[in-house]
Amino acid sequence: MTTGARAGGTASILEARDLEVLLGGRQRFLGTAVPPVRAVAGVSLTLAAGETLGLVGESGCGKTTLGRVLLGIQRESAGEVLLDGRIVSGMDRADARKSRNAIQYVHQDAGAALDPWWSIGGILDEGLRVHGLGDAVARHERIDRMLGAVGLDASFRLRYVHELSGGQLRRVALARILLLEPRIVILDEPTSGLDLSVQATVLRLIQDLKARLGLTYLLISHDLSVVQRICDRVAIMYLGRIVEIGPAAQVFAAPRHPYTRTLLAAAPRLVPGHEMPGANLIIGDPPSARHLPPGCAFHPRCAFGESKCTEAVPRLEAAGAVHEVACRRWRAIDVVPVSI
Amino acid sequence: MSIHKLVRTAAVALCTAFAIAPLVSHAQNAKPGVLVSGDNLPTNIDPHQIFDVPMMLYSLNAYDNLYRYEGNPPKLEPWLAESHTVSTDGLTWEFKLRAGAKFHDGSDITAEDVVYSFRRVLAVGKAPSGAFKPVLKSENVTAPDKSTVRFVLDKAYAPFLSAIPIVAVVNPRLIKAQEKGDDWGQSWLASNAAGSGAYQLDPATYRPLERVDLKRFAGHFKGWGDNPKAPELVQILPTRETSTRVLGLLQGSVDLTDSYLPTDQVERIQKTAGVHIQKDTSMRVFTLRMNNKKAPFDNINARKCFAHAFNYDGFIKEILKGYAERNPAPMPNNLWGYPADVKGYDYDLKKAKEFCDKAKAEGAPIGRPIQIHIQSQLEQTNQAAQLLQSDLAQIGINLKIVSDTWANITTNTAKAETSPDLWVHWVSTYFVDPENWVGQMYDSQFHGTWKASSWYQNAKVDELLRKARTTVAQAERQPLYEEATRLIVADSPDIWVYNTVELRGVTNRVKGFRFSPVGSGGEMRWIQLQ
Amino acid sequence: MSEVQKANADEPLLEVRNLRLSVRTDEGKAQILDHVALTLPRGRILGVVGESGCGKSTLARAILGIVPKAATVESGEIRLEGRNLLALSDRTMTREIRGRRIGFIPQDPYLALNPVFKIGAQLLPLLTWHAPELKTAADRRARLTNLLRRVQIPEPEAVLERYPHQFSGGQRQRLMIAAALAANPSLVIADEPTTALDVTTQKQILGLLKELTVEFNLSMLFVTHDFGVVAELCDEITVMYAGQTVEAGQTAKVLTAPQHPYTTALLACHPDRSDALTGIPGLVPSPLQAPPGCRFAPRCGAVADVCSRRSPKLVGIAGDHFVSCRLADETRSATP
Amino acid sequence: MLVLKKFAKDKPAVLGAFIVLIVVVVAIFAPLLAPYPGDAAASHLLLRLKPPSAAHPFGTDNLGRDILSRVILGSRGALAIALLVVGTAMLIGVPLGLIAGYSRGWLSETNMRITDVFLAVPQLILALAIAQLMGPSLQSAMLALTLTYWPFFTRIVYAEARRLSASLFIDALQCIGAGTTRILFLHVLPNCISPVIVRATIGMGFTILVAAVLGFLGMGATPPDPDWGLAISESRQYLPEAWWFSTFPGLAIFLTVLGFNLLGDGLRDIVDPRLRRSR
Amino acid sequence: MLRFILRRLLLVMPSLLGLLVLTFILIRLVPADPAAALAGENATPAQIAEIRRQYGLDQPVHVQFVRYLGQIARLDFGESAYSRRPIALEISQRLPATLELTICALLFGIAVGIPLGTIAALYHNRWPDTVLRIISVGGVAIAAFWFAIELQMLFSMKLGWLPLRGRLDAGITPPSPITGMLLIDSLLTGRLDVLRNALWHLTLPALTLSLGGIATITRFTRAGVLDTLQKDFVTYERAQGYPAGALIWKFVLRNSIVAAITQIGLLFGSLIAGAVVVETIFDWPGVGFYTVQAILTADTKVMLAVTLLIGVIYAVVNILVDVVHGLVDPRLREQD
Repeated sequence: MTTGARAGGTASILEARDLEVLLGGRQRFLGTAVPPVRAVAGVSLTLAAGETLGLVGESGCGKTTLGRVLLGIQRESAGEVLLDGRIVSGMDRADARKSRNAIQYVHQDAGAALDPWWSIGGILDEGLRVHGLGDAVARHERIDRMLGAVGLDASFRLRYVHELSGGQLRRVALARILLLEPRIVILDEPTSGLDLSVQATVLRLIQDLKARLGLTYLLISHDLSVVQRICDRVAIMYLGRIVEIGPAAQVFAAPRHPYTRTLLAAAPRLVPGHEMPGANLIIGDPPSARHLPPGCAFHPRCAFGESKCTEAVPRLEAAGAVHEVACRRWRAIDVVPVSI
Repeated sequence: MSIHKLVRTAAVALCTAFAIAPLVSHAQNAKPGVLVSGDNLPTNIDPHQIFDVPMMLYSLNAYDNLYRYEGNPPKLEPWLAESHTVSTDGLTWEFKLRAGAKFHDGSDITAEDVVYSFRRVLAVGKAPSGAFKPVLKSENVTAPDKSTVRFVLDKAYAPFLSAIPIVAVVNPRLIKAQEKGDDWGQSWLASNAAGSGAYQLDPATYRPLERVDLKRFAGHFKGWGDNPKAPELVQILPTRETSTRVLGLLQGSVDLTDSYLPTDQVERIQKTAGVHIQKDTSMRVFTLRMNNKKAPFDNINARKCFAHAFNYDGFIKEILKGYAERNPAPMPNNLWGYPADVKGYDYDLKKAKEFCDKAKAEGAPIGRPIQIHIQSQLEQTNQAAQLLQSDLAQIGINLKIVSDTWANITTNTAKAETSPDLWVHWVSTYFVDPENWVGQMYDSQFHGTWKASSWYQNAKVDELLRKARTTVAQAERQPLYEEATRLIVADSPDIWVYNTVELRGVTNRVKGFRFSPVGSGGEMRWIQLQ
Repeated sequence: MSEVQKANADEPLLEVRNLRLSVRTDEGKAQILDHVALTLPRGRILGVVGESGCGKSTLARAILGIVPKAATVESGEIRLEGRNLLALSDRTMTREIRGRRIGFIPQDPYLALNPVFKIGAQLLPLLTWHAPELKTAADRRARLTNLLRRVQIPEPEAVLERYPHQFSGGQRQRLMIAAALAANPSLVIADEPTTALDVTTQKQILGLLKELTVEFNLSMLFVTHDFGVVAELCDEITVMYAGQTVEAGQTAKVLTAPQHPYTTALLACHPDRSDALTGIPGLVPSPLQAPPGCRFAPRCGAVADVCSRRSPKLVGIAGDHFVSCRLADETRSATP
Repeated sequence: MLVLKKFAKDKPAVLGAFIVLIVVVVAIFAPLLAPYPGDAAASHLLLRLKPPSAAHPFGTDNLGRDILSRVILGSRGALAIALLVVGTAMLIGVPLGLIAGYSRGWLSETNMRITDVFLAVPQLILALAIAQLMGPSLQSAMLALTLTYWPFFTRIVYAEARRLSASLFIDALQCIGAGTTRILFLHVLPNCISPVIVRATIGMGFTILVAAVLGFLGMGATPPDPDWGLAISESRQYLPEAWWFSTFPGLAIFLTVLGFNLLGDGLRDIVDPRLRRSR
Repeated sequence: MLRFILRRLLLVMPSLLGLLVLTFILIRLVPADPAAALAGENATPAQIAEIRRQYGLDQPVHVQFVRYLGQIARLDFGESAYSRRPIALEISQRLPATLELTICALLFGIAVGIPLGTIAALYHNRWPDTVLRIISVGGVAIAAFWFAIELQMLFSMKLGWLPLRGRLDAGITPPSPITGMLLIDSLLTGRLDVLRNALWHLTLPALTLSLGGIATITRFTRAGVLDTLQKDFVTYERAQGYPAGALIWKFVLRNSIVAAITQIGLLFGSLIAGAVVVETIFDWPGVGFYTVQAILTADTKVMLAVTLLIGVIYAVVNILVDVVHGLVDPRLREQD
């Protein structure tokens, strides 16, 4: 087991140890057996109080599944989850969720995550009722306050989901979660599908709320620009495994893992006429988690891959004080500083 | 995109689809030598299993009997038998067979075959055995010689001779080859034939309740000299709906309808050239049965009240357009044993009300909803019920009509408790003897059969009927039946409405049609096709 | 090259002028496009950028002549190689323009291929209709397989017999690119072709598009909301806001020195640029009730009275940089 | 409201709503509207089978009763059957569907297998068999129709509940820890009510139709009920002379069912979630 | 594929068993005593009891059921209590008539419904759509028995154009059955007179029966086409210059029909149920007619057999629908 990369010295409030998740898989009656998919394979990480950890990867890499396991809504197949040092894994879904009330989750598609039949006021009230927080008057006040805090006002109480814009829906979704007074919030692609101008305000709000309420964020995203802007640390996932984890500034400035390099090179950046080095690093399409290549899952696409890469799955190893990478050749690969 | 082109394509597709329906004009299809009858068919065609009006029609053509009813009023005539004798005690009956009669397969009809036929009826034990089972044991049917059949009855049974035509003579050689276990070939004969009748079944074309094709049997013992124009092929194609059946007649696709034509259709036929109505008085009494064991019909005044509440004249004149004869007693008025002096009940709501009040005073629950069961397929039973219902409503009686089926009703009449309050049906001629009517309807020993479903009980009547049954001479029996009938009418156990005038639509190319109340004129061998 | 073509060589391949388009809705008329203008020189890649609902996709459809039934082009001109497309019948558009002169690359390759037809059955008919020079089925097959090979699809022969769902997203987009090029068009319109793809795949596709433009002597209209992609791919850029063209020019110039307040504000929202993440106050106006005058006025930091009274015109400043804003008008009038 | 506006633009649906309204009003005031309210049960032998005239606009039937009156009076029975049958079927079918749709495993499986069994027999044949079993009457026809109609609701609600239980907002509710009962009755049920209403509306028409078929086959209403199907059945003997006898009750069935179906069809378009969600 | 069908067949078994239990329980509860009916009109209670014993009707219900299951496993449905013929034979003689009727009605419904539905969708919300919608809803709203009677009244009774009843005129001897379907048999044997006569008899019943089908197919085709028209690939195909005819009648329709196939499958089941009424009215000697007779006479074995038969037909049709689905939509084919 690795030590788990920590943000320097701060106490960890959430820790995952060797998490593994198998999804699906069943023997169909008279049909071919469908093997389960290893959506998360041996992931360990810690979340320090007050930090924002970015979880980055392409679609299908298992980042959302990992988030849902940490939340307790998806059961892990193996491994442990510790909240405040207490083991909160290994129970059934309802109990797991209950014991992790301090963690809340904001869905990617905020509009679809709200019941279209309910008014915004009702939706916000419901969370409080479920958790038995306060009487009617107190709840009313809290909701009004929270609406203000996310940049809406009390008049939104009476409105319905279909009457709100994408940015407003994100705010409502945040408000609903924050009313439950979580300490850790998992934000799943909080700005995907939003326009640039709206995205900026939402990101701003997320940052403001964190400061104001002392939150800890796990931010799941594929948008490197966003992650770089607001995360303290960043973990790069590829096909169910974390391949690199470290402080955002270090990872973006000096990526160690070939995949990280590829990703950074591929992301379009707002630099006119800028040509990233390393476009040639990418080979082929990302493989499916159903057909994992042996050894390092990235080696078939890796420009630095060699036959030895197929032999064993590389483990995370320290590549700096708080920087870890899972590549057996990271030292050998010439570190090209990536300029942004 | 070019919408017009799409519409055009679609229009073409539509037209093609409609063109599948060929709107060719209807050709008349009267074929020389083919007679198409619209009569109903029995549920299967084994004459020893089924015994009802449709079976009579079939078996009269496909089979022969020892004696047979001919004419109207029906007279018993020797058929396969030349003559018979009966012992003075009425127990031993001997029938002398005519020589030279042959089955369809060419074999001779012998006394042994007749014995087999009767034994089979008794062994199968279904409807046709009803008249024989109480008085005849299988081993007492014997053939002392090749042309004599002897029956020894357990006790004297006067209607025995009248019942003889019930039994069709079958060919044991064919049947025995098809027996399954001890089923007496029932499964096989249900859709095949083993007879000697004037017409021979083509089993390949037989479809239960749908179609029977009968070919003329040239070797029939009666010979065809008397009728050279007899139909070569008789097709029986039942049609469920009367109006459809009549239309078939009008269009010429059917030569004969059934004989129960509703009067509304009669006018239509009469108005049309090329077809006409064959009108015959029958022996078929339309009866509304009351359950005499169930309140309020256990009260004679309640029964009389209902008897006075039925609008006999209105029903006969308006609904039946006069094509029926008022028949105020259970016996058909054209049969011996019918008391000419019996008056019956008339339609008089005032009297009905009086009887009703009297019954009420005696504690009869006149006010309860009373159910009348009709046969859903027979519109006239419905009309009669509705007519009675609307009249009863005027004197404050609530009659509810329940649509029911023959199968259900006859099941339910097995017990007094489950027998309907009232139900509607005809009592047809199965054998021409008062026993067919009053005997089986009002002798309490028959309780549990549908015919006795009024659960009538009168010791005096029982005695008269039983005596008449065991007396051989008709002259002695007649007064007994007349007396019993008078008593029954006085007790008003049921409501008797009319004796049927049978109305059959016939195309003009059909001549020589002979009606007999037994089988409703279904014997085709007399018909001459023009 | 013929004389005529030579003479026209300097003329832009595609020119849209004054295009106005409205859509009838249950709630009234929506002015989706209002005086849109753009110019696409030959051999260049033009990025049309804007936030959702700004009308950039409608513009692409208007050029192709496939606007929804409820939409009406009210005025304007769309000139492709000198022909006004708006004057052509739907039939002519189908026969001579779409698929033949203009190739189209759709937004979502997952949804844009007909799922119940084999690739060959979907794409080969295109050549029957639009590449009449290919006389035989074998020729058409050869052309298609060559193209597929060029867009780096392995086993192109076998691919024709496969169904769309048997391909990955990146491969599907390659198929779409091959289809767009099948009939040798002069213009390719790409409507957010990489939005549905992962960044690594996006990178490959963008690279491929760039190569092909040169190789096939194409001009490309590239519709996107992603400034990063524009920065990487496009030579020229046209920024749209609420159905209007607000700024146009060479990519480098516009991105480094935006002249329109909207462009400026929007670029400031980009996480790569902004530290403050301020956003733009207010909401995009509804096309049902477009504000009078400049449509950006209600959200603009540099708004003046005149903005809500007069619609600004797209005027050229500094060579081929065009801006539609009162400020530009003033600059121009201030420096005669 | 947008929904009402949309509905008003949908001419067939408005036509349907209008017909339904008229039928309901006629049913409520039937005894007042019928020219001869007594003809529900009375018979007038002298007036048999008269063609339409001023006194009897729809003619008279085989027992001399005014067909217009009986058509008007018949609307009550038709509506009552439909309401009772559809209402009861909903009460049975909706909860079963909810449970089957939201739960997993044997409960859901058993539930749906039973539903499938009922759905695998054509409704009419099952209803005929049940009506025969109970003895032909209006009550047994209604029971038969109810017993055969509930699976339709179960199916719909099941499908909706399945869809909803996979939806994000239900997932979000689970994420904030809401209980199953709360989710089921406060969120899943309201969200699947629209298709249920549509089905119920169309079911009203359908039930009227099947009840008429049962009446026609002698397995439904009994004489002298002014039942439309029964009237058509009785009329067959008198065709084609008494064309009015079958034509008007048939038209009454047609219009009523058409009304409900048009209304339901219109509602279907309106409650289409794709429409509801579009802004 | 074979495996897929086999699995579907096995999965259907529990449902069929449930169906058997259900119908058996229902029918056992029928008050009408088949024994009494069998015994005939003059039977005494003792005779009835004898018959009851003979037929095993006196056994406990579960014993009767198990015995019945055993028989069915040997495909022996027993004898009809009335006609005394093997039920399997009776059904096999009648099934072709019903299939002929329902298949013709279905084909007619498809031939008319699909073009109508497509037209309605193309004219979405305009008058042809409105009219077709009212007609298609009306088609479902018409009571088939009433419509049949009105048709009979007009075409047979008044005009005399079409026959009233049956499959053939009396006096026409059908060719000996090969398939049992007159249209096919007459073609096989070259009996054109029979073919004409049979078609002519088929017209009214098939028309009546297809009414609901036309309406349903129109409706679902309309919905399917509308749905497909909104799909991205239609936009793409238009943008790539697919000619309108090919686009609608080939590319769009094929996709739309995927949705309609399920409905057509369900429709086949409801057509068989509808055949009960239509066959009764037109004296069509099929299974529906037979069913009504069995119900009216409380012929329990026949009722059980018919219910089972219809259940099996349902199941087979459902499996067929899945197979056709797979043929039309390649995505489903591979999910196995």
